[in-house]
Amino acid sequence: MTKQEIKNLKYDVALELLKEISQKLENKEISIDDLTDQVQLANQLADHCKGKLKATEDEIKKIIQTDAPD
Amino acid sequence: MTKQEIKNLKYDVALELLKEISQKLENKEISIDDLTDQVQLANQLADHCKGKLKATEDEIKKIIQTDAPD
Amino acid sequence: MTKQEIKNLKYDVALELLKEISQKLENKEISIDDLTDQVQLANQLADHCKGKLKATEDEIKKIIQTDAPD
Amino acid sequence: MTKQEIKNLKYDVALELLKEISQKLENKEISIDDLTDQVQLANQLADHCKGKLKATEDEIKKIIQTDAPD
Amino acid sequence: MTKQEIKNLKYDVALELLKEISQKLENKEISIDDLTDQVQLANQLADHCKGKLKATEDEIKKIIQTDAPD
Amino acid sequence: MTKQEIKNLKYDVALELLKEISQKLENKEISIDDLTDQVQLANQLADHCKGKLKATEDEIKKIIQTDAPD
Amino acid sequence: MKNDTKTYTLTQLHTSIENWVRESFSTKEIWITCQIAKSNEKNGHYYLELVDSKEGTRTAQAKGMIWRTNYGSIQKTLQDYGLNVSDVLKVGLEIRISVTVSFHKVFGMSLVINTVDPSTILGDIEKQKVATRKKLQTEGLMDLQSNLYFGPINKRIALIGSPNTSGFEDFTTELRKNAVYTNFIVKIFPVGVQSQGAVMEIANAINEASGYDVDAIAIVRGGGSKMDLHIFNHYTICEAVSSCNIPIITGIGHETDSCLIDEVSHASMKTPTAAAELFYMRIGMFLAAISDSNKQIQIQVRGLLAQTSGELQFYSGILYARVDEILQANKEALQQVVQNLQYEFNVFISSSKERLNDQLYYLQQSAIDHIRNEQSFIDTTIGVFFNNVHGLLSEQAPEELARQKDLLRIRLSFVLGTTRDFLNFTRQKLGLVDPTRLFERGYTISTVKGEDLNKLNEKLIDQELTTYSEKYTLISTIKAIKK
Repeated sequence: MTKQEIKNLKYDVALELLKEISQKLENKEISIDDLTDQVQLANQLADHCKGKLKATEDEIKKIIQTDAPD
Repeated sequence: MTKQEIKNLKYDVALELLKEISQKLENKEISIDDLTDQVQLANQLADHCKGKLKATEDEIKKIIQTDAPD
Repeated sequence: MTKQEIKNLKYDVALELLKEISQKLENKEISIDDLTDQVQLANQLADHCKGKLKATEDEIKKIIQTDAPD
Repeated sequence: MTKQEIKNLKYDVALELLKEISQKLENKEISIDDLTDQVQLANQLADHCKGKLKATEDEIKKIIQTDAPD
Repeated sequence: MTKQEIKNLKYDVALELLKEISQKLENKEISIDDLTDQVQLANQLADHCKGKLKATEDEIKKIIQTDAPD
Repeated sequence: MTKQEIKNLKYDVALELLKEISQKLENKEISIDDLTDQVQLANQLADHCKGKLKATEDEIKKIIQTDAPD
Repeated sequence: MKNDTKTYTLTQLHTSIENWVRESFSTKEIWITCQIAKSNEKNGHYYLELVDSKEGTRTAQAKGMIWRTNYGSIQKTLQDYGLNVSDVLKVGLEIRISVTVSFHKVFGMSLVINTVDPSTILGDIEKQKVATRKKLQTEGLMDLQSNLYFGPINKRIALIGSPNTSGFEDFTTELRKNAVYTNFIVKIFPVGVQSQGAVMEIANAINEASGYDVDAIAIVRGGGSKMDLHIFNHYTICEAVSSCNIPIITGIGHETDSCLIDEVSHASMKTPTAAAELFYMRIGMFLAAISDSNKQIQIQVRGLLAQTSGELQFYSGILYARVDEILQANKEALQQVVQNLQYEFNVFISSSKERLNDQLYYLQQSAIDHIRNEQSFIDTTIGVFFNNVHGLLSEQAPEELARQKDLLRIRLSFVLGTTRDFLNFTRQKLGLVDPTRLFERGYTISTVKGEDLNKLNEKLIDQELTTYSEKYTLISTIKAIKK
């Protein structure tokens, strides 16, 4: 999964993928060979989610603020 | 829902929609992805309702005032 | 209720309608959407009643005045 | 009550009716719708009574006057 | 009481009736409706009494005159 | 299997070979004559795996550490 | 029954009684009181049935009689008291009489009446008179007539009497033929003063006469016995006289006592003639009194009339004054009613206006309140909503994310740990089977034909056994096996 692909992910999908990786780990479904990549991916997904949250908050703040003087 | 569509909403319908959104949020039925849109909509609905209220109040006041000198 | 219909109302009926609207308002049975119309109607009913009162008063004055020089 | 009916009333009955109207008014037993009619009636009754008094006075004067030269 | 009936009344009876009417009037026991009739009757009674007196006077005069040469 | 060949092995493949040898040893399927060679190979494979594991662990630590201050 | 007892004939017996009665009673005069039960006159003789009774039961009865020969003397005695025999011998009357007892062989005993005591009868009449007078007094009827005005000139006279009787004739004749005044107008109300219904007739005549335009009423009767005149003591007649508002003059001829009618009437004269005299004499006296001067007459007449007409004027005056007052009072009352009505109308209208205004104001306030409520509701709803949104973004979602990352880390370290452990374990296991290591520690490995001993099933005796050690490889033959 490229960075670009991740960037295009929805928050829910990204969170789901993160959870899947976590689950796979629990189920020992990830090979040590793939482990680094998967952790890398998981990390990127979490970051992506964080970013999304931040962006959403900002947007909402903007919405509320433009509404505020009303 | 376009601004125009909102503008055409009756007060009761708009208030109902607002309540629904609020309820959904409380029930965690709104995804983070949709949150901005829903907040936007809720905000617009509230504005719409308030506007309607204000307009109604103004009209009533006007009616009462024309009535006053009598 | 058209202006004409209101015009044809008896005083007692008009007053009763006025009270009904007042009652409905108190019981929050009137939607904000209908509020202006209802207030408008109430106002028209009140105007109608006032008109009736005024007319009655005038008539009475006329009757009494024609009676006065006696 | 037609004019003719009023005309046929005895003074005492007319005065009683007049008092009744007054009483009804005091007890708010008259609708505004009927008020003009009642006022009209009261006026006619009062006129009738006045007329009766005047007529009685005149007749008595006549009786006394024809008697006067005696 | 017809004129004829009055005519047949004795002076004392007529005077008594006159007194009665007078008494009733004093006690305001006569309705306006009956007033004219009562006054009329009183007047007739008075006339009758007066007539009686007059007749008596005339008779006496006559007696005196027939007696005059005495 | 040369040391170079072992070095190029993926962790999973190396681990599989190791397990196979281990299994054979347990099942006494290895003749005494081959035993020393096989144990030698197994030791090399295990070392290879350990090395891979260590490297992966380090990389992950790095990934997570870069994430940590966040 | 013995035959030797002395026996008489009835005639003998009656003769004996007759003789005894004559001897004992014929010369004796006996006074008795009794009641007359029957009375018959025949050939100038009076035959009576005399009775005595106590509490309604007859206690004695006898025949009584007045002989024609005796009648004259009895009548004479009674006449002195204004009574007649015919009045006295009426059925039901209580009488006191003196009798002689006689016995006749055929007719039995009878009482021959010699004297009748008039005082008993008169006492009866007197008693009734007293009772009636008392009743009239109690009812206030005695003086009504005397208070009536009896003018000097009474030309129109109602005459109550029995035409063709002497008293009646006397009255009318006297009115017509006198030297004073004769121009009377007489209206006659004939009554039969002696008939049974005389009382009602006279009372009715009085009532009827009072309805006529007459100046006075004259009631005349040309005398009669005390009993005859007794009807004029009757209450009904006296009451009719008292109630009459025309002066009544009586002219009832009686020598002694007057009747009650005389007491209640305006004036009573001894005879009809005297009554007639009263009428013309009053006129005569009036004329005489005023005859000296015409002017004087005029003044007096005017004075008299003025007195009468004064009263008339007084009442007429009151009348007109009161009429004015009544009219005025009624006008004021009417005005009051009308004003009150107008006031009530105004109050009604203005209170209606107030109520209407209150209603409308209340309605408008309710509408504004309604809007305000909605506004604050929306504010609250949106406030809560934004709060929730903020909570979601700043707390719930980041926490969830962090939790997932932690979970990942934990699981990762677990995976890495278990992998490391597995590798370590494998290495240890390898160490255990490494022959080099085993030989170093002094262990040896024995095989038969290159096979593990434990896997061999065939007989091992005499088989060649190869044993490996650190330094040597030993070949030997199996001699025995111990289990």
